[in-house]
Amino acid sequence: MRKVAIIGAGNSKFGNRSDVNIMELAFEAVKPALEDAEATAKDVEFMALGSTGAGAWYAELLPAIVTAEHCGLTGAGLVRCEAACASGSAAFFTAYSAIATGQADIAMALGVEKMREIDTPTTMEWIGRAGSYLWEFHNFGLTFPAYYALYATAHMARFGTTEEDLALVAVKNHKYGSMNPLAHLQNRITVEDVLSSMVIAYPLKLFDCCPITDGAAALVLASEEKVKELKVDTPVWVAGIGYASGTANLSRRQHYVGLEASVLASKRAFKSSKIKPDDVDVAEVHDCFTIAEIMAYEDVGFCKKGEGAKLIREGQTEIGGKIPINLDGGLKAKGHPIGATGCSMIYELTKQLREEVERNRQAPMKNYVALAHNVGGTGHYCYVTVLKR
Amino acid sequence: MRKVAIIGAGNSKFGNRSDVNIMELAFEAVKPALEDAEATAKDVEFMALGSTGAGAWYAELLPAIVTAEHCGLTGAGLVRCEAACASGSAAFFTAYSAIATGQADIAMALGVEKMREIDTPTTMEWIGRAGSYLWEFHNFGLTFPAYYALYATAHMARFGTTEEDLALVAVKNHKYGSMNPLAHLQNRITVEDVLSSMVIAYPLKLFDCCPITDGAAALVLASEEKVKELKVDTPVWVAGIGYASGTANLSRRQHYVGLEASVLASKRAFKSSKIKPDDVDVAEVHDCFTIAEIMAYEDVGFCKKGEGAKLIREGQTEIGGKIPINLDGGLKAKGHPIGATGCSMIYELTKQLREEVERNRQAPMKNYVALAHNVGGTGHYCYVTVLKR
Amino acid sequence: MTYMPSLRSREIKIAPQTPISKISPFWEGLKEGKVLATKCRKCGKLYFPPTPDCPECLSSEMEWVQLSCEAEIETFTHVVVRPASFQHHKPYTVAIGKLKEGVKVLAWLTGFKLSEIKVGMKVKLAAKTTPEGELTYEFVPP
Amino acid sequence: MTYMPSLRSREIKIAPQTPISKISPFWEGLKEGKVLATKCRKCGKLYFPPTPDCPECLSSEMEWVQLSCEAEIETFTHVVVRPASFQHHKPYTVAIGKLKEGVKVLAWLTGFKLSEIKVGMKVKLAAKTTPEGELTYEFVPP
Ligand SMILES: [Zn+2]
Ligand SMILES: [Zn+2]
Repeated sequence: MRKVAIIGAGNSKFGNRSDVNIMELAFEAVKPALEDAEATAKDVEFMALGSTGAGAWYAELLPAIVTAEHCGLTGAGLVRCEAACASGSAAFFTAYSAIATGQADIAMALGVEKMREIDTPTTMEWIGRAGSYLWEFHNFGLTFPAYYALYATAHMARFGTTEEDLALVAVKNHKYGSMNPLAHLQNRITVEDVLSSMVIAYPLKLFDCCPITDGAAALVLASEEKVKELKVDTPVWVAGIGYASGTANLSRRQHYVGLEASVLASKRAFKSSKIKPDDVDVAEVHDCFTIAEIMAYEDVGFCKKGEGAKLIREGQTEIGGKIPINLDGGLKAKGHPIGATGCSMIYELTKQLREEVERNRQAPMKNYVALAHNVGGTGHYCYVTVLKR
Repeated sequence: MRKVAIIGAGNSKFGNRSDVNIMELAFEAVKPALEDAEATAKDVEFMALGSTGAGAWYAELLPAIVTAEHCGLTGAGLVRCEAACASGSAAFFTAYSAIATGQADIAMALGVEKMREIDTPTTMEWIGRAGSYLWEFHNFGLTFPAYYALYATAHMARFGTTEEDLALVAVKNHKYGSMNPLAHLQNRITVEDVLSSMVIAYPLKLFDCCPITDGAAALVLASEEKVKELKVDTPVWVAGIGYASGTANLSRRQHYVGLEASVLASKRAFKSSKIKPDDVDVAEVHDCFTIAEIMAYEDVGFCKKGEGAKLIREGQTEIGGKIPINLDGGLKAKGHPIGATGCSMIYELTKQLREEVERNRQAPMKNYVALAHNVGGTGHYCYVTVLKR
Repeated sequence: MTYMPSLRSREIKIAPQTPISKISPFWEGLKEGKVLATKCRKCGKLYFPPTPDCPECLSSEMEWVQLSCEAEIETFTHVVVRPASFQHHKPYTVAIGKLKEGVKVLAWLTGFKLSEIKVGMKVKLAAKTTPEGELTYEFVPP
Repeated sequence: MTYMPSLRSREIKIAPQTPISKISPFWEGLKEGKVLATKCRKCGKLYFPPTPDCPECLSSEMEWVQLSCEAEIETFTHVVVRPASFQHHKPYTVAIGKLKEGVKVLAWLTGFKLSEIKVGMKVKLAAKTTPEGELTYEFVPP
């Protein structure tokens, strides 16, 4: 297996992007990623695209094809990867593998999603179907916040996690979002704002939920030989990738206080990268809802099961704490364009490892190790990617 | 890069499968594939699924997740791969890569599609959108037969290929389909049947078109170490995979007498496998429409550009000819469950290489080399997989 | 927000017909007021949702068994913001309950005020036919 | 065929609004009877369909240019079996024509009997407003 590095990264402005179609939005990530890599579109031999809304949230049915045409990538091997909200990480894994096997020297992972071309109830309908349509949506109308709310209720009952604890996650992520010019939500909020926001699915309220966001992110990957040949200054190496899955039906899960797929994928990522949770300088974890971030702390191994709330209460996941998390604002404030999120997490970590982010949200680097934890669905998929400069 | 072999293969009955849902259909391929490999579901560390109809042609939005739960694969890393009609080959490539890089020892590629849970005009609508929705469907209502019909018209005008030549492809593929108990269409037909069938999109008629089919196919892949450890009798090795893409808009193509993506993907596959077209004992080529098979002969390199019609006229692509092609009936008669096709092609070639198919449709083996050519959309994607026993 | 020009795509309506041949006894059971699960004849494992194929041992020799309906709530939520096809419903409560046979069921929970619902609470699982004639099942007070 | 029991899924209607801000001059042009393409100011390449970003050199400095409308048919088909949203149309002919500027256009071809249409034939590209008020373009006799 060959070593693989990220040599270029680009990220569009996240938000309500009704000014651009899916191809134009992708271009806003692809162009800066190629420029960052000092490569051209023609250098890309393989491109894996993460997107889930094709044909439904936006009209184009073959997003890999139309974005490739728009960005000059036609000719390259193409595939669209779907792992629900972890599609971007799955695309990254696929592009990574194409290089690691020696089949390509330069590849791209592109995540792109348009979520605001249809109305919100229809979006809720689509996302609610992501699990077991037949047994958990058809008769019961579960929504995405509701699936996570089931976890929140159980976590609160078992460990005494409170609605205030959940709110603290939103407050932290909005704080960092306000420092990130790419973020969808850039307003700072208080615990009171969260607690007084409308209930979406008890116990989760509006400000416990990520917004509905359009966005794109792209990464250019290269083999070690290519990194040397191109004399890349600051390659960011892929140290290891872990993956796992959980049952479609939540009723088939063992418990509701954590995601088994996260635990398993994290273990595999740490094993393959020979890195421990303590070595990580900065992490992105999947905070589609506030409870998701608390569970991620525990499932990835930044604390013991049940101690996630303590971590956020003590400020250990802010800059200066034990492990700074979601310094780009996270899904909660940066936004969560489903298929783009995995690539955007890795974009952020690449910039963090290169110490190129806005100064007030730059994590201090000791080992130059970063971790991205990306969940698809409600623990249906999980991909964990470990990077090292 | 580690060597990878196919150690198990399964294929459901193809046809109108209104007796099973997507999970149950997948099970009909997964179970025999695992049994063939003498492996259990728990041995599978990674599974890539090819399917394109999720949420649209069938209600389940996360087919990788629901089929994994149904087949006992939960826990494995999962991803759904979309490359339109080449999704199965893209899934195969992804599962292959997971092993080649050393990240998994046993992986599965599963292709599954339900296409008959919605009405035919809606299916035509969905598939017609696979290209450039904005510029070629929205105002102009192109259908999938129509896209290929544009190629047929140009090929006929340029090379004198006739409607009778196209019909010969259908006649051949129905002949072999009639010998394949898994095939959707098992009736033999004549040139006259084809010519007198109703026009779908001039010059293509009903019998020039593949049927709308439900089906699933699964392959178990393993590393060389694992093949030895399991003492697999007849491993079928992956000799090389080539991939390429074409423009979304047909109006951006150079010509309409062949698919550039097929040419490029084939070249890459031959290069990486160090095999020449002449070495191939048996092939599966993408015959969604009769013209597609003729162009494939030329684009893959079994004959020169413009000589495809000659090849079928002379019977060179039947058993006993230069290069027997689509001995399972092809997409035309076996059927074309979009996301399953790539895996089903490789299923057939695995059985051919192991000399396990029905005697009257077994290709004679000289070099024990086989090739699968799988196009996505109208030359939007192409994957070419070379296998060697 | 400024007006952004856009092109409305051609509308598609989708409503796939999911085959239920292999699990039709489940719906027959609901009609008779029973909630059924499947049990693998080979390895003995009990499944809800019912499945015709055993994920554990890949056998397709299953038998249908009626569930006891005595359940304990493991978790719940109250869905206020609803998807498009549930817009006509009032907000609803969804719970996951563990039956004494060991399997879990996800369904609506009715007959309680939200403030009364607690994790660990005993409830009853009941088959139901909706006013619109649809077959379903729900948790209700014991 | 025997009857197979099935469950009809909840219907979803989809019709995304595709933003066209960056290519709105194209539709403005159609209104004025012009078919416009974009040309890259940096590398000079001409694009149809028009695009705000150059796939060749990745520049977004594009200018709008009017096409001559003189075209030669490269290929064509006649669509008899139509998709759901075109059911109300009669069968239609689609052609790809190459304009003298070198770009190609895919559009409906009207004003000919099917038997009259030949590859290599000269046609005219024309902007059009449909009876329903939709902006489009088509190939017509020269
Ligand atoms: Zn069993
Ligand atoms: Zn240019």
